[in-house]
Amino acid sequence: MLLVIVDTIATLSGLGITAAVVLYFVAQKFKVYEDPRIDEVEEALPAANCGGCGFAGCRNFAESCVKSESFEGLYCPVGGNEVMTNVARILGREAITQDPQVAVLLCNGTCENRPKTSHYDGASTCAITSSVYGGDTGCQFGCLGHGDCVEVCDFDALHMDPVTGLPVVDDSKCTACGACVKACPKNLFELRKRAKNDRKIYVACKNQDKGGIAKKSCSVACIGCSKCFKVCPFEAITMADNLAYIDADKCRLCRKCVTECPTNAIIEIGFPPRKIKTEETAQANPDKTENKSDNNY
Amino acid sequence: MNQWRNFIKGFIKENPVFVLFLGMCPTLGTTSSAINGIGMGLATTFVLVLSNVFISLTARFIPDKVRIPSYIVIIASFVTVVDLIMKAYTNTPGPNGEPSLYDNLGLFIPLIVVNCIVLGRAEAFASKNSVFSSFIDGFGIGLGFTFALFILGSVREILGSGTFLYPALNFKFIKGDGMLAFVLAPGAFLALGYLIAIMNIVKKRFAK
Amino acid sequence: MGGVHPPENKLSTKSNITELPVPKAVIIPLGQHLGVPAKPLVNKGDDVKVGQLIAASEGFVSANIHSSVSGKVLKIDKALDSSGYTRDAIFINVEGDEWEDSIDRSPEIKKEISLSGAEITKKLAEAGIVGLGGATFPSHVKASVPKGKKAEYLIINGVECEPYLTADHMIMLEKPEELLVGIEIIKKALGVSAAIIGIENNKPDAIEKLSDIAGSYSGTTIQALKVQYPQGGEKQLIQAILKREVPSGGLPIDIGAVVFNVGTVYAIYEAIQKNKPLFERVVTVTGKSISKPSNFKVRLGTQVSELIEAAGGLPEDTGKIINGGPMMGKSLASTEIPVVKGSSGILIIKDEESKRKEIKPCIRCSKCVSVCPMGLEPFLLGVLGEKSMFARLEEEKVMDCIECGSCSFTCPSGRPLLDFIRFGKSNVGRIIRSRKQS
Amino acid sequence: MELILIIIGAVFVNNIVLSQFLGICPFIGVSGKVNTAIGMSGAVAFVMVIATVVTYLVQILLDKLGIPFMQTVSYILVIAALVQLVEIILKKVSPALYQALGIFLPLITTNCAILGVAILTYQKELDLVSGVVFAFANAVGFGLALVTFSGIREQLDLANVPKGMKGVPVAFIIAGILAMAFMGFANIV
Amino acid sequence: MSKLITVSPSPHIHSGQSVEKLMYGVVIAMMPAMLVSFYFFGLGAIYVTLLSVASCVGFEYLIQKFILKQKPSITDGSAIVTGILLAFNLPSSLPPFIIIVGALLAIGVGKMTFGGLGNNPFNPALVGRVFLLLSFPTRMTKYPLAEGFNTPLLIPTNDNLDAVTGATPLGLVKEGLKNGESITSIFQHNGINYTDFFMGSIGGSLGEIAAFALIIGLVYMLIKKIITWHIPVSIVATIAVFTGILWGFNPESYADPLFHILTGGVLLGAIFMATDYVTSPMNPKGQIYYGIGIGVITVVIRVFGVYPEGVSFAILIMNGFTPLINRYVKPRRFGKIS
Amino acid sequence: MAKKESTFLSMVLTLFLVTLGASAALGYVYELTKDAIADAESAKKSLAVKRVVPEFNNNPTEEFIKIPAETEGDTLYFYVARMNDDTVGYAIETYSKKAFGGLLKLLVGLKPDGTINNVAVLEHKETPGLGTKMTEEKFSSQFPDKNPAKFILKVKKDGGDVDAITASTITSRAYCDAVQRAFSAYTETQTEKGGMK
Repeated sequence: MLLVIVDTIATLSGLGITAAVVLYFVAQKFKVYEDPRIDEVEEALPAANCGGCGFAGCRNFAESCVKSESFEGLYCPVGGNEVMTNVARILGREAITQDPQVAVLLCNGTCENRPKTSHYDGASTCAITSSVYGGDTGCQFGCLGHGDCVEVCDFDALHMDPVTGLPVVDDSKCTACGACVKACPKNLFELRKRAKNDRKIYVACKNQDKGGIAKKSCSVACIGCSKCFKVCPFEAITMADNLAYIDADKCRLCRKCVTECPTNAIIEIGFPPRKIKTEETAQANPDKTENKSDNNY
Repeated sequence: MNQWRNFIKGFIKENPVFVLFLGMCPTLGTTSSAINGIGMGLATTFVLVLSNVFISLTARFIPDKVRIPSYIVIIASFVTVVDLIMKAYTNTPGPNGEPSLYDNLGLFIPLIVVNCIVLGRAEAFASKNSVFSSFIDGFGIGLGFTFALFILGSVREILGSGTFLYPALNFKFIKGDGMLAFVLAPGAFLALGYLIAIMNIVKKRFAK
Repeated sequence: MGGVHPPENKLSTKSNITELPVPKAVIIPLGQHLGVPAKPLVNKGDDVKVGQLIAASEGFVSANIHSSVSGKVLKIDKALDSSGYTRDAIFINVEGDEWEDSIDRSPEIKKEISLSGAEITKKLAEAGIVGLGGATFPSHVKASVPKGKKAEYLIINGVECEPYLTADHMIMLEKPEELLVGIEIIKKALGVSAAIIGIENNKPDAIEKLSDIAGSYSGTTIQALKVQYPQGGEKQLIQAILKREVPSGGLPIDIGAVVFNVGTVYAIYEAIQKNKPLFERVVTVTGKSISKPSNFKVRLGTQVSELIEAAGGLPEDTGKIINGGPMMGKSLASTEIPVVKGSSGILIIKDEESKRKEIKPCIRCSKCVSVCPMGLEPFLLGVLGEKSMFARLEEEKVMDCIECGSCSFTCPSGRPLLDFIRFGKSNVGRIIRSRKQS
Repeated sequence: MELILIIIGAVFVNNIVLSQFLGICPFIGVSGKVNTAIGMSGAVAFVMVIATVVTYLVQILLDKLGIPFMQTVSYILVIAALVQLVEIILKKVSPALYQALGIFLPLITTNCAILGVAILTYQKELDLVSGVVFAFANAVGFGLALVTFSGIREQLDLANVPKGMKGVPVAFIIAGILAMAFMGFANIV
Repeated sequence: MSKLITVSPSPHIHSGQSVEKLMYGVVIAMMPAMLVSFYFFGLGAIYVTLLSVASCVGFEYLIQKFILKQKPSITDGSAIVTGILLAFNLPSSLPPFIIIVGALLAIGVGKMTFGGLGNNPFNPALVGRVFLLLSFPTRMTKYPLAEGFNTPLLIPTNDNLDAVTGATPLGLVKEGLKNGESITSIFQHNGINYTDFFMGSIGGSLGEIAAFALIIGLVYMLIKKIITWHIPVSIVATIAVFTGILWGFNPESYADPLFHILTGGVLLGAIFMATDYVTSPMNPKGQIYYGIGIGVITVVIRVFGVYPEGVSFAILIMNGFTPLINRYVKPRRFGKIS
Repeated sequence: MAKKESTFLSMVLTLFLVTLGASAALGYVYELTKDAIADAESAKKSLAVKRVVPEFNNNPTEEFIKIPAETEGDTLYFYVARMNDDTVGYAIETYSKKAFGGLLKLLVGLKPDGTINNVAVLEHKETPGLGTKMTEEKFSSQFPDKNPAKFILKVKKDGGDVDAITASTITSRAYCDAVQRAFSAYTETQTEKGGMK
């Protein structure tokens, strides 16, 4: 019995020691240095690999963060400031903070607002449709409604509304990764600063046609009348190519332009109902009027 | 950590076979019957528990560079222990001369050593956690593995030979043959594929 | 290799080329050719004559544009053109029909060529000649052989393999002599002695007529070809006639061939011998439902609606209006679109024929592979395009696709293969360009 | 002749993956792309042959000392050390080969096909030459299954596999059908 | 304009070819062989065919409707083709249960698991067939004697299976060779006769017995351009060459090429199974490699393996290789710079 | 927990200690189970013998006769079973090479008068579902209590008395061949030695 145990020990220990010695020298001789911080940074990232940062995946972004001196041009839109602060802490640097953003669709050309002028019959993607022609309505700038943006959204934040035929952004899920901005052949998405309660005011139109033509093709088109431009107290509105544009950084959400717009091309979202508006809706909806009057009395 | 949750995770949430896709070789190779599946599962559990406990005890003394070789030697030792024990006590042929459990599991007993579950748990859990947690973890994962093997073994045995837990239950569901393909290699793959698909759905339901 | 044989439906072969009356107003787009749009030389309110240069070439692959009517420039504004988008165009209100004096309007055929090769090329550029087969590649660029290359054969494309279209066929029947002189002109410009006119067997009258005359022009021969779509493609035609293949990514000149379309040759004849810039062309107006399928000589800028009116009016059950042939033409969203240099035909398709089939899953029947004239695998390219796998697409040679549509035409599952291939191609093209830049 | 039978047996009849169930983890894991599959097969072939030779020598030692029960421990120790060694030597000697195979080497330590084949070589009582041939043939069998499999999976990337079946489940179904097809070779040797 | 005009990318016309036309074309091509099977195996053949087609179509409908929640596409004819092909590969003496299991495996596992028509890497009918062959080897290798409508519609029990069934010519040869007999004596012994192979009065699966009926189908499909010649011809040629070599080597222990081609479903496989669109390579060159592969594997299994035939296995294996063939064997690209 | 530094000494020492501990423990366990393993091995064989011959109380696995043949592989083994010194039967390890999957090994139990007591399949490579049916009662029950001297060990097709397995005539033939080989060897030894007592 003793002999067996001795043999056993000798054999295995011999193998073990050989292995250890070899491994030791090997480890010494062929050391490959890789910055351990890359792993740490990668761990701090959301691991969505969406490419919203402009790099090929999270690991690639992490490497760039570690290698570069500053964070210039390095921002993870998905993780936002929180993640960037973490990354900065790992690397012992200051983080660049960026206001959180959200994607908005600059088109309100619903089936109702924008009548069809032809029937498209081809592969159902916006990219292909736009390679054939301007679209199946009179407006060449509006949403084609095939949902290329929905397809590319990794965060389930975009859905097609079957009634309007337009995509709808789910603000709570949108990470402003910018995939939809790239996917839309009509460049209808814009990343805008998130305001309190996700309130926003923007011109939901990209139609560069002259007023008359634009209005003819879509009832809610921006006709470039400049009324909003004139009424804006903060100089947040600029005019170009027959279009008004509201700069989200300057806009104070005063809503003056919204009432001014003759075509309702400016959209306000997330505000409590206005007095004047409630009356309008009340007229449109008699049931509600009754309820309201009950409460009042 | 809640030890009960630590224990139960191996069954559905982190089931090594259905969810993590680890230890596929013995899963497929030893599940021609439910009993074989259980036997393999328990043997693996035994190794898993002991190596988890032992490694959580010694992890702090082992230098990083020789971590993997050391773990492998420890695991291999427990595997050999299991091998010797099974060779001694589960090597009796069945009443009609069927091969013994040890013969059925055959090559897959020494191969427990390269079962990714064992080394995986040692690396990911035991080396960082307390002895008791590691014990529970090993036990839970091991039983989860056994559970998976049992399910797969049962499906294959019922469809393939028309028996269940034979020879413990000597009962035949159908006259004549079962679908032999399920006893053979192809059936193992097919049954496991569909079981994983079903488990995907079950898991989604659990998550909700 | 490959190819399909769609029903020919050449309905307008009995109708001689008739001149369409000058319209009341024309819209002349500034981008009628491959490359950058031309730069307008006239302003609102200017008076112009027929044949007057109104927009100048802007760059190498670009072409001059001449007025097709006489009258007053109404405005320079956006107008919907056959690309499906609004683009800059010159709007002219017609007043009378006053031609530039330099244009020789006499009917007799002028045979001897007084200009030298270099002068011919220069004149082609001035006259704004582009390929009238549809590609609208400026002819003066094609006619100048790049350094280090040598042209051996001039190939004249009289194939007209697209169903329905007959414009080229009619030119061959009615202007054979002019064509052969035109060929001599191009030969001179290219410095080659051999020219081959390729004509498909389904136009025996054209083959006969040209063969009769060709004898008096040395070096010019006629070759009858079996009927096959897309034989009119440059690469396919060279392969059919010379048995040489244009290398992938290369040009015909790489293997010593230059191809001109019949319509272009006629335009070249007129430009060189008659001093007439390109401002009108022959357009086939056809379709099963149209009452008078015709071949018209049309002033560029005339709206499509007027052509259709002249051919008997737009039928009630119109489903699609196509600018070009049914295989490669572009479908139009409106009839208010002007005829441009590349418009070879207007095809009206009935409603019931215009709808695409329901899309079924690919059954991998490989019919698309066997019909692809470029030896590609459309089923694979299609699905790779659909899934935006551009790197694989490039490996699979998507850029070789000539967009002939044989794959979509033949697909039993009704898959929009070419749609996705085109999408993939445009993306791969962009990737390649950006790679070259960096 | 005997060697040929060993090869045919190992490659087709008792294919290591499809009928012996060894090396399933890399079979499922590294079979997404044809190119990776080829790299992995190469790496496995390399290690499998060397491991068989080395374990053969270890076995002689064990037999001499009369301690056969030490087989598992010593084999795995030797294989683990060997894989690392190969990785390093390869890096030094042939960077090109390392580029092609290197990334797969760490995966191989816990590939049960290597240990499995080493033990099978012992159990079948093969001599050194037959053992090497056997190991190589098994590696070829592994590669054959892996590459074929990856081709099918690559094609399925373009197909509309139902959601629940996507990924691993459908991979097992393919393996099942392939195993079924390979049953046709049963008893050829 | 009251109606909107349609706008779409080119091309604007279509050949009119459709999946349905192709599938029903295949069904028509299979008719001669089906009628021959009815003639020789009587009611049994009709029952197997009907049940197989009905269960394939039924499973396709049920799976699409209730599991995948898709619009059922049973009218495209592909399930019918699978059903007939499965029936063609079965003996006419199977209990209904086995046929239904085969259909479930064919449609459920072989086709729907991968996403339905066009996505399956393996020929569904063969998946069903091989599964049955492995699962119920006795049932699947005993064939009723070809006695036409005289055979009563009776599914033999395990006990009288031997009495009312026989083996295929290939099975007889295989057994004879194992027993040490020579080819000549086996042929004499069992009355093996080439006219029977051609006309179909031999034991076997429904669809494999009559060479002439299968060839009629082939000619029909070639004329209608449903398939090309590459696959069938390369398979048959490979088998002829390979078995020819063995036969030349020793005619007493290897049967001659004609025997191999006419028996054991080679023609059925080469004409109807291997040419399945979805699972065969996409270009002529690839198809020829594929055919050669099938031929070689078939002969290897027949001559050296346990299964007397082997076409099914060979096709299934080559189905597995098809994606690789598609990947590496490309059609000749136009203008390829060599 | 702080990880230990990887120094040369610590690495070698750790591996040494680990292997030392492991091997010592293994050696110990081996010693503990050695006897049980040996018992299990021999029990395995005697269990097989037990299945084919009547009850005995000696250890037939230790008491066997070799019937040598030309090659080593063709050797037949006779295990003699005795009950209190009375021979109650022989278990003969026999084989056939005519089976589908090549070698087929059987253990044939004969009573002292040559009647078959029982047959057990030791090793085979037959097709599952076909040849494997030889272990099933329908086929194997044909043999016990038959005397091969009168009962012709051939399938009926070849003019014998054995009902072949459905669709597996070849396996059936091989089975008969193996049993016949055992019986022939038995008769040979009987005539040579005049019985083995």
